[in-house]
Amino acid sequence: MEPLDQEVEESELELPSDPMQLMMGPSHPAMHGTVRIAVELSGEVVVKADVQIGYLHRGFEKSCERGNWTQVFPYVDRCNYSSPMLNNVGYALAVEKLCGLTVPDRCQYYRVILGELARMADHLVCNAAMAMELGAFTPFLWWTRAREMIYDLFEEETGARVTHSFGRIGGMAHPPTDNFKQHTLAILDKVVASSDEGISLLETNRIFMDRTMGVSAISQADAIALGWTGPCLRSTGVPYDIRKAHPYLVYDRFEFDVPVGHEGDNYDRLMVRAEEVHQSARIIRQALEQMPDEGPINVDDPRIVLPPKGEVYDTIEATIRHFKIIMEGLKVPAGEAYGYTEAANGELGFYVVSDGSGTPYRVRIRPPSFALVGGLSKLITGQMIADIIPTFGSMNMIGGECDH
Amino acid sequence: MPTFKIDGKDVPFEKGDTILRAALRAGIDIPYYCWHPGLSIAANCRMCLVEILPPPGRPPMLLDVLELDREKSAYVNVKKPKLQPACQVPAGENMEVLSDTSEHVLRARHSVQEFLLLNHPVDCPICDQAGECKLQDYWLEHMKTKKRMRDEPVHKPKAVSFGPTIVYDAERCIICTRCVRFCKEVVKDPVLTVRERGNVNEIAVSPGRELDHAYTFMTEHVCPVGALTTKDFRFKARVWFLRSAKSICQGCATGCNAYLDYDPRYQRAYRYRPRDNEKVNQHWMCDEGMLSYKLAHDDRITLARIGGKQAKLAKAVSKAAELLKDGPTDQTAILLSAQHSNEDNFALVSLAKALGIKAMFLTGKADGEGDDILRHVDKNPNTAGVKLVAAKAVGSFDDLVKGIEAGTVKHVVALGSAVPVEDADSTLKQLTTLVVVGSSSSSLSRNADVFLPACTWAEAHGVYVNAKGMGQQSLRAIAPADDAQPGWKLVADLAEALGQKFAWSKLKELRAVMPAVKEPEPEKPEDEPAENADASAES
Amino acid sequence: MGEMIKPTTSQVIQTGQSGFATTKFNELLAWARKYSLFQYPFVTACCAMEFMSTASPRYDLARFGSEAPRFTPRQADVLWVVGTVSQRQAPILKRVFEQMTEPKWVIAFGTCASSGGFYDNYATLAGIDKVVPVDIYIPGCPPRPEAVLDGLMLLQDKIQRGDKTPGVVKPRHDPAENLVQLRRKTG
Amino acid sequence: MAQKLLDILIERFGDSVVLETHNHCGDETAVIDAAHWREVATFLRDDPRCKMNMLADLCGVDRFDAEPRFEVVAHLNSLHFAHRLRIKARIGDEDGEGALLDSLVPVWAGANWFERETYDMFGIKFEAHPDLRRILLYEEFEGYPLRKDYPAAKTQPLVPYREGPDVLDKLPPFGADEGMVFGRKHLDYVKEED
Repeated sequence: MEPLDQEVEESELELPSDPMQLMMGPSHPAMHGTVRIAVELSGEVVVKADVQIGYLHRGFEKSCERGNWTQVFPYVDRCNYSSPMLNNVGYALAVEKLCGLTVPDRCQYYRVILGELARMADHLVCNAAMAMELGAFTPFLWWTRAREMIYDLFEEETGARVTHSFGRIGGMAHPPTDNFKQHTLAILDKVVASSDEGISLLETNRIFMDRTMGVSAISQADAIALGWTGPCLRSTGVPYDIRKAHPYLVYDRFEFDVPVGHEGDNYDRLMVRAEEVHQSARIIRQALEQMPDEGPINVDDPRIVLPPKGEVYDTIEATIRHFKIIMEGLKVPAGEAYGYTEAANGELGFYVVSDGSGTPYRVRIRPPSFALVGGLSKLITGQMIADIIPTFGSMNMIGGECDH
Repeated sequence: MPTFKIDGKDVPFEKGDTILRAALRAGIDIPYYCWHPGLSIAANCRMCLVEILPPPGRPPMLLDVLELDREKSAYVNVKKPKLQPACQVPAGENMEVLSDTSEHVLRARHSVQEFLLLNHPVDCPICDQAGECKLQDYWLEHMKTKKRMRDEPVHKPKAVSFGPTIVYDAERCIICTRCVRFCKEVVKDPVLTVRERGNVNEIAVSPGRELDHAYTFMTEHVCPVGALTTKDFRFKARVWFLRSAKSICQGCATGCNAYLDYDPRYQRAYRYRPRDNEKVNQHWMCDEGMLSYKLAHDDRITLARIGGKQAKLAKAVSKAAELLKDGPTDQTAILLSAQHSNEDNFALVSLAKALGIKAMFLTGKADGEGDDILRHVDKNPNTAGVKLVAAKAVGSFDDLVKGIEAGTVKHVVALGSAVPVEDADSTLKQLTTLVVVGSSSSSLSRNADVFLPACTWAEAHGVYVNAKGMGQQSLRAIAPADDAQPGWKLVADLAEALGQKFAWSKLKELRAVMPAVKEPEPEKPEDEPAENADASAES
Repeated sequence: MGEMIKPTTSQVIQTGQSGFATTKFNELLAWARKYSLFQYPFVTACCAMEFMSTASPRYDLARFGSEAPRFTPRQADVLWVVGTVSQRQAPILKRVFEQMTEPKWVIAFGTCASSGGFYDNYATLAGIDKVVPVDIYIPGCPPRPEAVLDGLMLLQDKIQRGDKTPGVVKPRHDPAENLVQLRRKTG
Repeated sequence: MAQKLLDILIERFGDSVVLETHNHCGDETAVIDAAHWREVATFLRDDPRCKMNMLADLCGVDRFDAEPRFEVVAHLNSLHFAHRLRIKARIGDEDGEGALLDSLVPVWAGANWFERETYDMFGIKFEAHPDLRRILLYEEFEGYPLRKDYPAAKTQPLVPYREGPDVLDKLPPFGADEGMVFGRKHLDYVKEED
């Protein structure tokens, strides 16, 4: 329609307006993960944002102080539920550090492979969610399909699709299945291909680029000061990856690159994740080659590893061993240790304190996304309100670990 | 103090100490089954074997043994030092003992443990001892290997009833003869004995007898494995769910130290275990006392009552206050309870002082039978304590009855739930006012105009003074049930409702003003290694 | 509880010979309702992963006419409570439920939503039925998509029958039973 | 490398500030006098030999029967030298009162939420923190859950629970014995004197 008066300048048309208060969440459709953002808007621009988390606080750390050391695994599973295996491994490594244990070679490779698979799944989910929030539904469907393949593999190995509780202190719950290697190789290409396929729809897509490039960018200095790690830190150009900086398990035996971005904006975050899927695949391929087919998975120590079930039913010795571990919990020497691994979102730390009994005295999880979301308000201030959701998506906030 | 060496560490000992005793006192752990600090030395389990180096200049005591040489796959002659039981060999000046550092000793322990488990049934899942079983602990510490025997184990009678309280399982028994020695030496009633030999031997009750003396529970307590179990605790709870609180037995005036084991999930007490105290009960308790944990739950009243009807606690307190207000103090008496702690009684006494009530009487259970081991005729845990806090002559319950009959006593504030006579209802009915602070139902609670629910000893901290005049603290185990509160708190509320404010409101403050009793004795006497040292760490 | 009685369409609609159909009005209504369930996903935690799988092509929730998510409770028929609900979240859940218009149904997706699961502590609501009434409980931590579909079908069945009693998704056969047989076979 | 860090610290501050050090499990740890908390942190960040430019983690520990009762534990990380350090400060009396520490927000911006969480869980206050609110729990919540004497199962509901027969009867009861197992820890966190 015709403007009322073409002589009048834009500025005169504008009316003075107070900033508008708006509550996003905690049950906002696009907020996967329950978080609440109290934003102050002038027009469409966010002038002030207060990110409130804790709607999924499930008392993880308190619960850990009630069972025994092994009973913590189900809880860590559910801390980062889009890559539980990485949490399993992280916690197991922390406790083993305290016990001074080293698991057999075969187990180390096994952990690496399962962990990297979980990382791929995690990145796929994160990217899928972010793309979907920008209206790109096709990649979401493709990537969920790819994730299903990984889930199937996990189901075959661990018996569970999502929450495996597969890690054990001093090893894993079961040795790899017979077809583990070939099945992994079989899905690997499909998953990577599917990831690329999805990315090809996005990376040069004009709408997508306009919506993400230069949006919610963060400088290296800020990111470091905020304690950011993982893909979000790397997207700013800092090549910091714990697998390289402080190699654990057998990561020093593989060659892989650490992808970095330069802007630290949403686009980079997505692309870094996309590239890491490739790197994970690389690591898995090498690991599958090097992994021995024979050999024990668990350390050989009756105080730590459960006996075979068959013996438990038949001989008193094995029954006693089973009882000691299950009823009293394996005894972890008194002391404290901070085990840190590179989870899908960054540094996943477990600070475990033991008083020498079978019950953890304190299990502290250092969730990567807690630090990330801590920087969210800084990120979205000055952005359009419509960019909050994709920014939030690109952080990959996982309620379980962020809210403990 | 003379010393000798264990694994190169200097260990002090007193004349007559065995190696084991000295080691335990020095905190060096030597495994043992059959030895018990309170019993004679049998040295039949062979678990505590140690290697004793010969004195300088003397040849070592060696044995010829055959050993399988795996290379030659044949048995060859080798010499081994003769190991000796640490529980039996007395420590000597400058003696050199090898325990954990001698592979002979380690192998011996491993073998002993393996033999003990040879015919042991796979019973842990259904065994009450599981979780506090020495076989389990020592397997992990000293064996750690699988079963080698592929034979069918020897089968023996299971679930044999030894008497009204004890069940015996021969397959689990390791014939340490602790129970036998206990009956013989402590109770002086040798009703148990060992029958047969080798791996078919078992404990038996002497013909025509049952295991029915006053200390049968102790046989279960001394049993290091699950062979003897009490019918009372059997299949009731799993010990790893239980926690222990340092408590004082409520059975009689001896005031035996005990652990009250309770389940925090259900807030329920499950059993008593004796707590070593050389000055009071050494390592023992009587059946009566062991069962007195039931008082924590049996016919409790946990809600306030006004004239027999349930009521809110606050309402009941104010009601009690208004009932007492109009009673002339010379016609009012207070009834102290030897069943309750010093704190409760002291609170009531100070209430009496505040109101100017002169008449004080004492109630409690009637006397029962006693013996010269532990059981006291006075079946109340705190008679001495009441006399102490009352700080003046206290009339007996009969005096109170006389007073009521004579009409000189019309109003009574009573503590406790036990009366020494069969039926006091007829007397108590004559009272104009009866305010009772008690924990369970009795003729007092039945006739109370107002009943205030007090905690049992299991639900509150309290000091009890035993017949010897020793003040001992009993710690809280379970949380107060429903409206129940510590007696002293209720009395304080009552006093406040009557317009009398006490100087104290917390337990600390109360204890500060309470007449001092002798300090609680240490749980673990210095000169005795604790049989259940691990347990004392629990609470 | 949890048993499924599948009514065939003919039970709902009797087709006569000469090309007309008769049915009861409320049955027709129920039949229409059960195949067009608009859902409000109240997604909080781990179960979201399986919820995604269920909605995605492989398991395809859409087959049951209940794919359309409505992000305002006022337009939704089914409230999917997916994941743990903390004490802090409880009031919000209650409010969302109250904003929904009748007829409305609630599905407790996963163990946490059903009972609080093993988060038996100060922070967690021990089952959403403490706050809102629940029609279908889907156990599992998280439940497999198959179980979820089973739960949805159970709900549809209940809607058809106008059955208001809550139901639990159970395994179609008793796993223990097989175990016993297995034991017998092996010896 | 990191052992050098401890030496640097001691050499710079002396034993009056660096109360004790150990490297159990290879994690170098320095216990810092609470009064110099921020000073030491700033030094560690700025000193060219340390350059601890990232605060990896900050949390509390409740040493129930120790005095002082609480430990605040910070894990520092240097992206330059790839070395790490754990620093601790001990604060608070036996009832958990007077637990006060300098905030590290001026040193590392990331400390903001970690300190809020520590306050939320332990009631440890941080001096000069921009906004010290509860972060994981709600304002109405009384007490601090991660203190050992807070009963783990004690909930504080915001909405009243529903009444009625259908509420609990329709499922198998989830009784105490079906929840978490207790009692492994034989230490009962009840103060002896009531």
